[in-house]
Amino acid sequence: MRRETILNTLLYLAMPVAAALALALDEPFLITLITRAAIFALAAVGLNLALGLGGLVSLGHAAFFGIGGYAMGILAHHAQTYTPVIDSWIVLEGTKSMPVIWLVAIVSSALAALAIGALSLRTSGVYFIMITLAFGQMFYYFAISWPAYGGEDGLSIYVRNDFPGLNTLDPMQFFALVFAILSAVLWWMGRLARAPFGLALSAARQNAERVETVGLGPFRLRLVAFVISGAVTGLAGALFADLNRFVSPTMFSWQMSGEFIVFIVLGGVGRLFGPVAGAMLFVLLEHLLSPVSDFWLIYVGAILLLVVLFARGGLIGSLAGREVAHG
Amino acid sequence: MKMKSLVAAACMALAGTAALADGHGGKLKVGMITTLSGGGAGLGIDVRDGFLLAAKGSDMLDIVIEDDQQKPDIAVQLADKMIQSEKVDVLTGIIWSNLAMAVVPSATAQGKFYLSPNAGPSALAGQGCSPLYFNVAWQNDAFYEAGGLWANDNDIEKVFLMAPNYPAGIDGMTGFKRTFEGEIVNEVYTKLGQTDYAAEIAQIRASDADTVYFFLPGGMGISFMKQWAGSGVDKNVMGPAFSFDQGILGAIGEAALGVKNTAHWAKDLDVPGNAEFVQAFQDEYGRLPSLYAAQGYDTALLLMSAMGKADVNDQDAFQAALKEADFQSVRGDFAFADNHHPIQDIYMREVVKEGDVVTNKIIGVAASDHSDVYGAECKM
Amino acid sequence: MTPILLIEQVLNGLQSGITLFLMAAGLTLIFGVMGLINLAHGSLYMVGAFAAAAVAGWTGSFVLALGAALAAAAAAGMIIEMVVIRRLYDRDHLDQVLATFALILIFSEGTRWVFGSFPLYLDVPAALSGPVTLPGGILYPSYRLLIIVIGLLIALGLFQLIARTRIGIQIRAGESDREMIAALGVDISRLYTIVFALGAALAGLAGALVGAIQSVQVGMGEPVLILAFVVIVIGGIGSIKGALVGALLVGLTDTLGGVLLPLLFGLFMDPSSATTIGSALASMSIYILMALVLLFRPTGLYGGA
Amino acid sequence: MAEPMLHVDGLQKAFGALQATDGVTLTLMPGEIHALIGPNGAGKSTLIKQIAGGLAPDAGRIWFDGREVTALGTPARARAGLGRTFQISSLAMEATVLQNAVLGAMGRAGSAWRFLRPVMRDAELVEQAQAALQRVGLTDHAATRTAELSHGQRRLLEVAVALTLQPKAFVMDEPMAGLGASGSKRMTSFLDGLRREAPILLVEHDMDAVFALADRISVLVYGKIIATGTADDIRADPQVRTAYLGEEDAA
Repeated sequence: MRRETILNTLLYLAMPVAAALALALDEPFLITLITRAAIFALAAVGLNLALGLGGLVSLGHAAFFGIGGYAMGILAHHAQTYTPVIDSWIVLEGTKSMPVIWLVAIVSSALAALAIGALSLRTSGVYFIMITLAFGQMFYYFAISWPAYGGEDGLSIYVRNDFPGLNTLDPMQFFALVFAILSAVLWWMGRLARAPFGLALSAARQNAERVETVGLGPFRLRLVAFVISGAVTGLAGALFADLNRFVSPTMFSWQMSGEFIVFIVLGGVGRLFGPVAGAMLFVLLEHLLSPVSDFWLIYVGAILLLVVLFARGGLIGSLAGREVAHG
Repeated sequence: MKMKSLVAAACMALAGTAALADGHGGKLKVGMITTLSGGGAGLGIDVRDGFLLAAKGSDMLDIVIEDDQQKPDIAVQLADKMIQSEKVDVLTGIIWSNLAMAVVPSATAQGKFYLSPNAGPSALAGQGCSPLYFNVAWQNDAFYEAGGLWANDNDIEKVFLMAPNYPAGIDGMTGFKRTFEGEIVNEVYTKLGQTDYAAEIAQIRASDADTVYFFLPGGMGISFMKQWAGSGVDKNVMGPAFSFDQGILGAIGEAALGVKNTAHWAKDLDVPGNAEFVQAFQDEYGRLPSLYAAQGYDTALLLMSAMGKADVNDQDAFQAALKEADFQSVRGDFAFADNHHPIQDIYMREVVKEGDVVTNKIIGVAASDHSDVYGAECKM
Repeated sequence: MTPILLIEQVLNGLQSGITLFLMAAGLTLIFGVMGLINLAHGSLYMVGAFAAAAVAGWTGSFVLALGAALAAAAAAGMIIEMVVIRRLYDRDHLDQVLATFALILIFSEGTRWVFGSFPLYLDVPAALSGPVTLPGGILYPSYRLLIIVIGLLIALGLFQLIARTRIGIQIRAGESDREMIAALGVDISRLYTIVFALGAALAGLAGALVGAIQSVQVGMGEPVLILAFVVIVIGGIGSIKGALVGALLVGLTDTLGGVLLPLLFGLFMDPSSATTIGSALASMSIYILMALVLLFRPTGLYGGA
Repeated sequence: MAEPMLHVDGLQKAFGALQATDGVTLTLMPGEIHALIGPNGAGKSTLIKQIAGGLAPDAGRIWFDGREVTALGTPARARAGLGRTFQISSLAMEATVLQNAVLGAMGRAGSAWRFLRPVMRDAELVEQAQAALQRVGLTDHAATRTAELSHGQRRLLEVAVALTLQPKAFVMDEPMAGLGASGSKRMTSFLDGLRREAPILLVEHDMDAVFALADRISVLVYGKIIATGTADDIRADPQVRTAYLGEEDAA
């Protein structure tokens, strides 16, 4: 086994093992913390498809995270107050069922990604970064000033939504659910990178002309990647909202988009488990540093700067060697 | 109400995991979640310092303090941590309404007391009220309603309203309109975080209003007041205290002179204990206390007063003890209405210059024994 | 709405556009010459404002405060260029985004550590504190007029600097062909430091000018940074002219959108929902403008192919 | 006479005041190698880009395999059967040699829209890719990272990727560059055989190769074709001698 494979296995197992330990020690909050890391990892795994494989540095993925969150918030809010979501020629009821909410979150964030991607992917490089950032802000301001769903106050959902056969309010069971989703998405992303689509997308990142010359359109490849990427991040948003039983416009903030990129780079760009390692490390830092000082974000900034400047390849790169896996 | 049963279900489900909290031996464990970093840190730091000042020298309280970074998701996470891991008895500290809405319902559903030292969203005063939730500051509308009442009594007829386009802003203006009997010539809702008010000031200048009534928290209010002073428009300016508190006046300077603002406290308020509080705060921290510091101080006093009467593990008894509000508030007379929100006097303050310091001075009472209008919807 | 009010609003739009230009010019210059995307540009704006507030508080002189803002921002710019940014030129944009994101955290929390969490006091000088009467009887704050004038002068100066001076020739050479300037015998690392410091100084000046009529507080730079990005995307990256046109467009759209959209919706809606919906749309107006420009000119109005 | 496989008619392209392509008309007939030569800066690369679809002409039309492709982009022309190699290697450098070839095979099958099965386990695609690698002699390097290939090997890989597409015509931009004497010779004989499969529009600086291979030669100077004919015609053309070969002789 290659070192990266061993490391990935360890990282993958770290979460359920830590959660089980926390359960044994009766520290349910630690399970919540691990769940949070797993959800952030999922969001960043989504972004990593566009960023790592496709080379599309999106600084606006918080838009999809937020849309996923609001899909949960709006549906559950209506179910909670027994009012229909739409009540005109068609009547649409709210729901507390997680699978339905997930589906809505995935579809709506995919549609948003389609629209944003179709516009942004006409450009590349720095333009793309700035434009995705600007579109993210657009959603942020809209969410704040649109009064119907709480505006800046956000929406509180008093109890977690339902999943058949589970008590989702139990931290361990909710973690298991999130972990199962993360595992499924990781599995798929691993396959995707090696599937024809993954090869073409990665080739388009390395050399767009090459891909065109064999008859494939880089724009469409990137757009599809962006849409899948947005949908996965949207699903993470719905889970995050359920974790907190709360959704607010901060999910749309550009700092959120920045943090997703931070997870990927901390862990290692272009590696399947990079976002997982990065999200775990970030949540750990946040947990350990914030009690140390009111100005703990300075340390986070410094660590980040050192990683970017001197530890290229991130955590996994430093531990498993620089070579990025292929095939 | 169906909501109630949902909350009850949540309570039962979470109670299973949030292990029993007891055995502190006369001590009470307080979890304070407040904003200590980022742009809004000034408010959280004052609440914390006021609270710690009151608790100083007493060994009754075991206080855990965490920074929510003004982010709702962090606040929720910290609340989970304090309830599940730290096993606190009482939560407090949150500054912002949106964070309070994220934390309070689930904290009370998990059987924890929550004492609000600042935010008072209407939902928690009305339908969403809880026996375990006590607001020691104000319901969000209080200062605005008092502003409207004061305007009625002081020959103010035509008012131009302005607030950021977000719930606290819209609620505030609604509160003013609830009591004000004159004419509202225009209402403008600006972008949250807006820093340039030239366009709004031009609109105000062009209107025939005699008074501008606005709520612009933090930096927004600072920007507006500086630009207002430069515009040369001559109209009365009124607002709630949030835009004119000590920390903010320092940044606005003389541009704020003459502005009227409503508050339940001022450092010159002549009630027992207030002068001592102001002095002690200055001695301890080397700065003037703000309204937030006063609220933090009162919150700790209230908590310690209840501890003398009941054990926190006896929820009904402790709740009754809190409800009595048997403590010497630096605001003077203080009582809880049935929805556990304050009944208190709201004063009108004017910004004046004392020596080199721009500060507030009380000029009258805007509303006596004021309480909020949402209590009727509260069924507990 | 009266014509006078409309003219006043147009002036307001111009003034906000001009301040945006000061931010965007530095950003676009730095990108054009070094190919670097700098998220920490907003932090330099904040540094300028804090330096001005500190010096104004100390000396009471607004002119000294502006000088301090320029000097502090330029110095901060030079330091981060030499310590951090310089290592990023041959990195991809992702690394640049990350490293400058880290710089924002360090600058913001560092400033809070030094100056505390409350906003600082900085006011316009007494001589400029009132309004002036413009032709047509328009009352307009004299300080805002000053900002418009200073901004236009700086724009003019920048165009001259780039068109006429030696350093301008080097900058233009650097934009078109990086290897060429090395071949010309120019000390590239010195040129880069100078350009970065120049961009930083412009941002610092903008921060100080605006800080006098807004709030000098931690985090004041990021909203402006994002607006400056929108400006650059609209104007075309690397083009100073594009930055000027884009900044004015954004300034006018933002100001007039906020005033006119609620009025527009008021024509066919009840006043309170017109206000909320109009305001909600107004907050998105510049992004819609950006999307429209992109549809027709993906590289911005003055961007190269 | 048979229909031309590629027909370019009256192509115009200007960059500002510079007329890079000035009324170019040329054909590529089935089974032939048509070489395009000209001094540096004559506009060969600009012309090739327009033919391949990467650059839109200002005026003029292009037919390929009997249908007009002027308005189509590079991918569409590639799918129509136009195989292209680049002057400067244009490959996915981090991918392996085999992966680059498989990418070509995917293009031919039009099958990028599959999201689950690993592409390297698709026997048919891999087989096509291996076959192409074998024809250019890169089989031993199939698992090598492309960035580690020599310049000459990259040229061969370019050709192999074009082969996987099984195109109806090739457009090759200096396939001999950087190959060295023996490599050049091997490439020459390879291309010689390839013309039976599909005609080749060949841009090349190596005059020995051009004169050895080309059925027809067109000479491009300042964006204009000043002569078209067999190798002997071109050698004899006085205009060409002064404009182009004259320089070569002097050198």
